[in-house]
Amino acid sequence: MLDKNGIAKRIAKEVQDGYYVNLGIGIPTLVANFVRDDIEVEFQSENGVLGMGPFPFEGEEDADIINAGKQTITTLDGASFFDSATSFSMIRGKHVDLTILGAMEVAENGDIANWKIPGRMVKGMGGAMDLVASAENIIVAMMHTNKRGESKLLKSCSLPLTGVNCVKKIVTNLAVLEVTGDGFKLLERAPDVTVEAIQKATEGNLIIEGDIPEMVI
Amino acid sequence: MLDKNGIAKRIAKEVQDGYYVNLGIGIPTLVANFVRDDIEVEFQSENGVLGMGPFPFEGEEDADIINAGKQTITTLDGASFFDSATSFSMIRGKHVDLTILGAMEVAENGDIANWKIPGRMVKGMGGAMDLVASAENIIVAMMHTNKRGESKLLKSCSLPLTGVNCVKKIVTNLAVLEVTGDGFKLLERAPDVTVEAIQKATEGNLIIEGDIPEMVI
Amino acid sequence: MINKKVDNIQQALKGVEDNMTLMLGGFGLCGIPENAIAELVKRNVKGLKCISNNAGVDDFGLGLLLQGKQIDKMTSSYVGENDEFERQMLSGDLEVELIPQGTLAERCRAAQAGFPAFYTPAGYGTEVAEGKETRAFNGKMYVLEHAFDADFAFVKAWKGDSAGNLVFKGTARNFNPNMCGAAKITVAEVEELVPVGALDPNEIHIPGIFVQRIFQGENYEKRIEQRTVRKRD
Amino acid sequence: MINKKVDNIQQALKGVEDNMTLMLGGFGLCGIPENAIAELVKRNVKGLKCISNNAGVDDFGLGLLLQGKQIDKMTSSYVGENDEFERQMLSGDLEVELIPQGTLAERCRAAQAGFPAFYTPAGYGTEVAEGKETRAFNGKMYVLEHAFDADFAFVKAWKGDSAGNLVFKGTARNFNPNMCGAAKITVAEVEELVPVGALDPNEIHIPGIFVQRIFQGENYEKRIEQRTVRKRD
Repeated sequence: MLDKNGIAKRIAKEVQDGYYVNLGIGIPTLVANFVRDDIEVEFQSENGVLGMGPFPFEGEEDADIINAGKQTITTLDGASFFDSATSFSMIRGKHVDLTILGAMEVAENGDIANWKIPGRMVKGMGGAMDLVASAENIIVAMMHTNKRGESKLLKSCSLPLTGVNCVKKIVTNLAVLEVTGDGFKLLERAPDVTVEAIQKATEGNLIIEGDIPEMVI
Repeated sequence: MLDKNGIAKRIAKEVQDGYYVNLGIGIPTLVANFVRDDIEVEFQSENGVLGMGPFPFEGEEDADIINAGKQTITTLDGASFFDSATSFSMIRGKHVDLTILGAMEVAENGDIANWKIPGRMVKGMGGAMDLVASAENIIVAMMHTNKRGESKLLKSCSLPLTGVNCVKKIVTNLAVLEVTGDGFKLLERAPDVTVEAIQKATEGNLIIEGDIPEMVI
Repeated sequence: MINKKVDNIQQALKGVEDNMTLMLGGFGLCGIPENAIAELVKRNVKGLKCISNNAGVDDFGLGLLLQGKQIDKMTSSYVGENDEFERQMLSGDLEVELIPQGTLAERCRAAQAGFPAFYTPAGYGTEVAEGKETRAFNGKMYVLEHAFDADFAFVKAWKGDSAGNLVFKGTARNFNPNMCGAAKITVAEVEELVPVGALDPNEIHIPGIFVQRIFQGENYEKRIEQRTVRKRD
Repeated sequence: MINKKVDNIQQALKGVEDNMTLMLGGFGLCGIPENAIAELVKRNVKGLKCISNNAGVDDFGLGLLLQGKQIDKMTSSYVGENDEFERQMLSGDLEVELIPQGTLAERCRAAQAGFPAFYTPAGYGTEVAEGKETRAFNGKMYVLEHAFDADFAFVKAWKGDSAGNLVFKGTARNFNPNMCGAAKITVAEVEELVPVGALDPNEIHIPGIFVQRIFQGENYEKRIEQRTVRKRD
């Protein structure tokens, strides 16, 4: 079973040389820490920066340079700043190669719900609806079950949707799964996690073909 | 009767302090020469410059700084360069206060034709269709009649249209006219031109109310 | 050059009245028009409909207007950092319209550029698209969204000149350029008002034609919401 | 940074084939991708569909491709300066689609930004709108126009770096930024290729994400169409 860093590490392996990547808040943010050094990747933040670097050294924070999580950041050589309309041109125009975001629920048809729980204070979708409606390569990073132990991989989402038919891959604490349209195709097991345990934690249709290898992280 | 410079001089009086102005090719270009010195006006060219100045001194031409007529120009302090989409945002978004352009025909409902003569080589509409479809303040600068002596102020245009119901005012070699919807309302006569001569040169409905003053230029 | 400079904040906000629709630039607290917000608080205009990506925090940014119950409606994409906001929303005092961030940006840009409406994929199949026209292009579904219609846009730039030309800094740019010219009157406050001619015409982010009033701002706090740093090795 | 630099013009145009749709930046002869055009002539690719505001003059710019009868169709707003163009158009060898200049710019921008279609007032009530959907918004009529779909965009910038970031100069900017990222592959040629980090991130006109290939151009002629000057007093 993986912890949050483990999920981020596994997802980092999906990041390829030459990719522009948009990382959501939470586990996705951690992915940046685990991307291989020998490939070139640029991180886009939808508030208007491409080529994000690490956090600034103490005392070097600039209130005018933040990421979409409102954190102070730095930029790397070759970075650029732009307005919000241009930022979403990058996203909507499919110039961003990979979007990694968290979810409350994913359905076996690729629907995703991650912005609203009826009855609770709704903070808003931010850029998530633009990202999931546009990206061709969306990976969801999340725990396989919620705090009550209920599956987050469902036949159909119960929460208000963020986007439809859009998630392509899911990496959880238990498994890597591909969203096929027919169901969640199990690709890899987390270390020391059985197929049976994954089956038990998956409400939606789980497709198991042949031997399921254990993840290599 | 006015010559081309006379028409430009009369139109220059329509240019008010604080106006952003787009000038078409031909007589409209001459208007810039006659705008009062004591008002502030900025000229926009749709190829991507605001704050155009005079032509450069010989030897100071810059191939990268031209107007929409492809002429080398200069810029004044406070000028800016921008891309074509932004340029037409200024035009379509009604940020340009006054558009002055030439025409082959204007109809009494404000239709204008100025881009195409069937059977002849068509050069294209350039930015004219965007300008006439968007501007709220369009003045047409043209001769009252064509080379064959036929009126260019018509009941309805015979040539393919550039835009509909858009021309507000016309300044010709004979007169200043307002386009009212009911017809061309005669506002001023050119020096030494009679109302009868204007009537004779106007095919569309000419509205004559009271005494028609002579232009003051 | 046409002069857009006004002498003070009072002139800059001349004509702002109760029940108007205002656009305010900024992402979180980054690049917000601090001076305009302070003056709106001072004038105590009420019933405002605000279009802004976020709603500030309790004691800064648009949170200051919420404290005075000056806002009737917020149109935003994310409003998570504000307890007063939550109270007013749950009590029904505050109407909230949440829309996708890219849609928010483009509805500004559409107003600036004279487009009445556009088709975007964002929100298709979600409650955001309820009651809206949807349509397929090339086998993909899109939602018809409309340009905003606002009375004032308040933006904050880094540098500007009296012709209204603006240059923004870093991610403080965000929605500010898209809101310029997107309302009937655009008011720009700048950290540094420079002489006309000091800005390179090639490096101007927003030409002055999109700005009606400009003034030198004061006392910028530029508060940081999430101060994140790393240790030196 | 992701490296977009290619070593030469041959690599820059790799994959260009007969019958493709190409976007080419420039207004008149100002800001045209001279190197790319020269290589297209050299390769003698045929049946091209070109999207460009103008069609060059007889012996320069796109006129060079017309001379070799390499273009089957031009989509432009103004094509007035070219006798060869006229001959081929009148003989039926060249298909010409004339569209309003603002519509041309926005169809590029729509492709770049992922909008399938937009409503514009330009051309309503004229033959440009024939066969197209029209629609009223707020009592005014608009025409539905669609994003371009092109294989390659060739643009020319002033400065660029190997991350693909671009800065344009003066009115040589024109359609170039709007075409970046508006085709499957965008190829940028620059007068000056500078080291990554040399461009101020605040002053970049086009971020590298919109550019797939970049190279240092050579032998720019930058011909002036209408040399207009005034006398010194």
